[in-house]
Amino acid sequence: MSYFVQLLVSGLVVGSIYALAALGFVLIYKASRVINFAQGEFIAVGAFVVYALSVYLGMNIWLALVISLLLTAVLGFFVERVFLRPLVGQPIISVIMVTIGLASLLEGAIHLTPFGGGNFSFPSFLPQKGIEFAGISVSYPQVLAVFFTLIFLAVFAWFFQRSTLGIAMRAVADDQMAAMSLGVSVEKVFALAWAAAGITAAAAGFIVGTVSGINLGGLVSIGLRVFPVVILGGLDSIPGAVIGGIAIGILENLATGYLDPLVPGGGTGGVFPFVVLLLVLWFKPYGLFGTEEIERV
Amino acid sequence: MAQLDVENLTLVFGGLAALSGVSIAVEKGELVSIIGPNGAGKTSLLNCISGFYHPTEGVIRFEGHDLTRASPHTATRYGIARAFQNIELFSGLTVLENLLLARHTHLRYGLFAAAVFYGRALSEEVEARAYVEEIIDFMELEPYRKRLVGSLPYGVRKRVEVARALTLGPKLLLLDEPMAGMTLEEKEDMVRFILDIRAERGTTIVLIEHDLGVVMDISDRVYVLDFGQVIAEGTPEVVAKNPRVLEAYVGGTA
Amino acid sequence: MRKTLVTVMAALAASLAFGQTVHLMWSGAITGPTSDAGKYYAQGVEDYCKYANEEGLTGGLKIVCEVRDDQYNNANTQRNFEEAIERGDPVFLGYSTGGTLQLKPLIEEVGMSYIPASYHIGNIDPPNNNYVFLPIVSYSEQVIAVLEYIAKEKPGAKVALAVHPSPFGRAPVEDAKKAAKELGIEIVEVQEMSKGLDYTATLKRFANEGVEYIVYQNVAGPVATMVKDAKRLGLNIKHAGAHYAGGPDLLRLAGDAAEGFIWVTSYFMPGENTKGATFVRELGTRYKRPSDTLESVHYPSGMLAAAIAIEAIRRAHEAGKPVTGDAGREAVHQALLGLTFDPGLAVGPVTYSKSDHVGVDMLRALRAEGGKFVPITEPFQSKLFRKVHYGK
Amino acid sequence: MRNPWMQTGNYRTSYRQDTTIFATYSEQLSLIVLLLSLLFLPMFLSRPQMFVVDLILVYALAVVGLNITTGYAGLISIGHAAFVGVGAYTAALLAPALPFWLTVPLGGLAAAIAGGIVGIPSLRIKHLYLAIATLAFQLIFEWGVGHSTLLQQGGAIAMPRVVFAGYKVGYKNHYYFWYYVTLVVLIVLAFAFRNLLRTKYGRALVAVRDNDRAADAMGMHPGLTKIFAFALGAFYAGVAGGLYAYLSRAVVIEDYMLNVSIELLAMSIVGGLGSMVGSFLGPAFLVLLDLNMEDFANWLKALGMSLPGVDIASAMRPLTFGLVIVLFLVFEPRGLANWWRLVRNYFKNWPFKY
Repeated sequence: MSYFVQLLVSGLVVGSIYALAALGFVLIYKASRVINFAQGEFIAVGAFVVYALSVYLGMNIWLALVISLLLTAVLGFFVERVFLRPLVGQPIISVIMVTIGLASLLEGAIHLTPFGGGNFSFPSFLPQKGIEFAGISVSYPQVLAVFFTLIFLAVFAWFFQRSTLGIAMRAVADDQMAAMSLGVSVEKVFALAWAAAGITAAAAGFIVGTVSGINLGGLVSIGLRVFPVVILGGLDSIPGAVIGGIAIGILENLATGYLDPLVPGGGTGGVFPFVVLLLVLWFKPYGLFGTEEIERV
Repeated sequence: MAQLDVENLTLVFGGLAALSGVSIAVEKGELVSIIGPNGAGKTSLLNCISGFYHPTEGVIRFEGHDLTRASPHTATRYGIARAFQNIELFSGLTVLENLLLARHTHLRYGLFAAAVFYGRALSEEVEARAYVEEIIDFMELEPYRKRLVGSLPYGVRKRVEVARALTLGPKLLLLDEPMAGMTLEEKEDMVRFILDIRAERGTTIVLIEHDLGVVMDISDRVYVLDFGQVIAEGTPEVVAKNPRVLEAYVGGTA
Repeated sequence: MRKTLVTVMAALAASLAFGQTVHLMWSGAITGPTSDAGKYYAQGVEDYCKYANEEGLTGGLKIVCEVRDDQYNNANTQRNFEEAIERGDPVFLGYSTGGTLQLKPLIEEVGMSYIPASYHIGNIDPPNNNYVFLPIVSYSEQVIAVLEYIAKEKPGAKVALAVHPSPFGRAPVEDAKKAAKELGIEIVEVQEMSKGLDYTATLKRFANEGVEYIVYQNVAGPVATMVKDAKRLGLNIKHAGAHYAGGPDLLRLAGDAAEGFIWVTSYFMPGENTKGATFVRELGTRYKRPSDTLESVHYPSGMLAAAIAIEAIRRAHEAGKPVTGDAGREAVHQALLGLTFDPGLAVGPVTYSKSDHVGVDMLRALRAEGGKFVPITEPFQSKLFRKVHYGK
Repeated sequence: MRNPWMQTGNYRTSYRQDTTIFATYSEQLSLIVLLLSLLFLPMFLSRPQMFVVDLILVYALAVVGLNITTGYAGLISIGHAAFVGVGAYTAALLAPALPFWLTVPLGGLAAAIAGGIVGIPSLRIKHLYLAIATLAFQLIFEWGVGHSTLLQQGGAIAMPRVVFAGYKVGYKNHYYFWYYVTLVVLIVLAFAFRNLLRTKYGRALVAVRDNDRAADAMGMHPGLTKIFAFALGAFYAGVAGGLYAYLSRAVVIEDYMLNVSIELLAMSIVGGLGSMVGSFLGPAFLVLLDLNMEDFANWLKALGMSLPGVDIASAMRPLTFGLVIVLFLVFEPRGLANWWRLVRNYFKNWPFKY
């Protein structure tokens, strides 16, 4: 029993990292219907900025994090302006491909720094021991991950419910034309969504970095794991991203815990979410919380 | 039994009834119009007949086949063709290709013949082309034959829409506001086409139209829909005198 | 016309002054998967090559080393290899397991000696195994050596293998299973582990199954995370790994959690006071490599591969044989087949023969203590490996 | 009297004539010239160069397939490399027993079946959701191969040398032999698809892309048409995979992973989606770009322009790859094929300007 509970708890904490990464993804989709294949690269940029600031410049890690959040926000904003804006109104595949091109571009840029290859890790700022409760154990970085997810969720909830800009974003997400006719600047909203996505990506990068070290390939691969999460939660639902993230985290852990011993070689944790993804697509194409697109003739 | 029998059709969208208990019957070779205010459920009715929507309750029968749950391509294969209100052409293709697409179900050659483009594929394609050219002549679309549909003016696109439905070689033609947004001259052309279709091809036609003048002029019979229900039915003269129709149209002030 | 003549004369003069030019190509992953090793390996090849030319270790030849990033893409490796054949290179430095296994038939047909960075035993197993040479002992031997050490430390131990999800990771699994049977230890599970954020589930399961040792055939990243998780969970499990699983990278990533990690490799440690380690340090400083290069175990690995190739070329040349083209390939292959020398870069001499395509046959077990790997055995050879793998 | 060599437009007098692909004599002539030059191309190339050309041809075949699925039928596939892989693995498994002219098409068939299966979700989902389903298929394929002992768990399955009509292929003529084989296959399959495009099959693909509701109303089953599009595209990919297996002498999982899928997509975008010419131009452009970037970076390095700890070649290649994709999408969404069209139209009307 404690084994099962431990799997649930670990799944929950890992899932909240996925949720964090998925939040930015969903924000972009919600505002502009763009699927961002460069989310993993954003995550990497965020982590490397923190590393560079804290190790090369000896900055306090929290300060480094704040600066990294700001920088990736600017990067997101800039990316939207330069790469996405010219493609408004183009077919979906163009927009998907531009984010794929962007991913490659960012990766090349990272290779121009010393971070292209190799493993790095942040200066340790959290105890290694972990927290133990009734035989269930979680590490401090994982606690931090849950904490971060909660904070971002709260901030976004507040932002969308209360602030004018957030309401404008919701309006744009609901109906672009109508929002435009009400004087909402759709362009501003798109750029803002990308900036916000940059922030969540950097936060995710920071967490991943503290949990498992910094390596370009590893960070970028988080970008892929976002897909089952957002399909399960619904591409355009913020609570969906969080619940989807946690669900996928738990499923991954349960697969590793119970399926792996049955499969020679194991490693089912990585592929199981994608099987779930296909099932979700078949039985509930718009995810648990996504908005259904109704076609009118 | 009528060619098209729609019995007691009810269509509910998220608790809202778009149609409730609609029954209509259309005889072979008839030209029947469906009129009614905006939101009365006219297009929903057409969507049900052509298979795009599936009714919550009721039965649709066409020439004795039950098409209640049929998908659009099944309906098409039974001989029901449809021209859409909001033009649904293949905008990246030429007029010619749009019309050739409508011959899809009539082409029987296999994949291999198609890949070498010889024998059956070639002869059937030429045959299809001849058929399409006939329709192009009929609908007077010659100048636009190889133009991309997306680049054509609105009135012409509407005409292509009807031409494409006709190319399917239907027994029943559903026309959803084929004259909406047209100039007077274009409207007159379209009326002429519709009458010619019936006269020369004997196709049964169900027409949704807002222009009451046109409807009263050319229809054999008229159904009037309001709030998803049939409120009147009969020859144009009879319907025109029905007080409920007047009420629905003028909005209760009569 | 005069101008061309002058150029031709100049070129002739240059070639006389430097002697004959021989090209040596390395094709590996400076980017893409496993680039965390490839990056330093490439630098090792590059630097040793410069050094050999400058110090006259080339027997008067000018050896031009070319380092290519194939991005772990086999088509790129194949193209680079073809270019080397076409140019008449006598020997080729390769990298990945996939690339080497794919090229084996071609390597055999062409008769070009091939030194990969992958120590997959399949590289030198039949068929088509005459021209592939491993610089150090294979993964299978490494893992079996680890198991031997464990069997000595804890007879009858329960072991789990955590391998990389690729041919590289799966390479030693079969041999390890057989060896475990011989050694009387039990392999409870073989798990494929890729980049993950949390291994609690796997570790807890191992613990429930009574696993006492986890043996890694993997890269440092996932190993570090797993080691950290195990420490946090307070599990009483020891960790051990083959060449690519451990090393300074692991220490940097896992910190204190790596304490006690048992590792086998044929290379020296950066801080060690041996001739080889000092040499690596000096060379790195000479070519202004950053400290992470100096600390990486992949840097001397690249140097060793280059050293073997250059030594074989030199010997063929000094024996008066051609060192380029078809004849050069054959001459260098012959030189490699009889090559025994000690460049001092690893814990034993390089010894090749017709039946032995493993260069350095020795390895050492090391243990992470106080933030660095400390040797806990003298250089040794796995006793069981030959029996298990070749049945003799 | 009109002169067919000088005509600047179409003068067709029957419906049958109007279905031809190459209408004017000059078009036919330029095609023949192109084919002849391709026939004699190997005489001027070294073996490594030949390998690059072979690769371009194989990629072109795979990209024609991707263009069928994504360009013509509008179904974004992020799992195309997996179809190539199905073809390659099928060929590898059959190669010990069957000659290559059977294993390669059988590889195509196996891939077509896989394509049909992957296409099944299109009965229910569309657009982005479908794209993500193909991504899932790619990852599940990789995992499946890695766990299959039959497929060496992703390690190498060696391909035998072939003998064709008494002609033995060794390493010296390897790339030349496969050049001609690939060329013939490519030409035949490209023509086959060009033919399909002027029949109901080709029109149906474009119809579901442009407007699948209207396609439904035309009497075609949109879901089945999409499955057909996946299967047909996968068939081309599978044939490419079989050829690639022989070309590379062994089948290894790394050649069929997600990054290859993305490369194929990039090739089709740069070439021009939904264009036959683009399917050839895109692969050629990207393969040659990558090679030249490597040379360029090495040249920079030789000049001493390198940063410590940074490999310029490593940075330049993804950088330019990404940049080319982005620039094409922003400035020339119709790809290289559009440049080709402009050049051709110029000559078609030459010497008249309008």
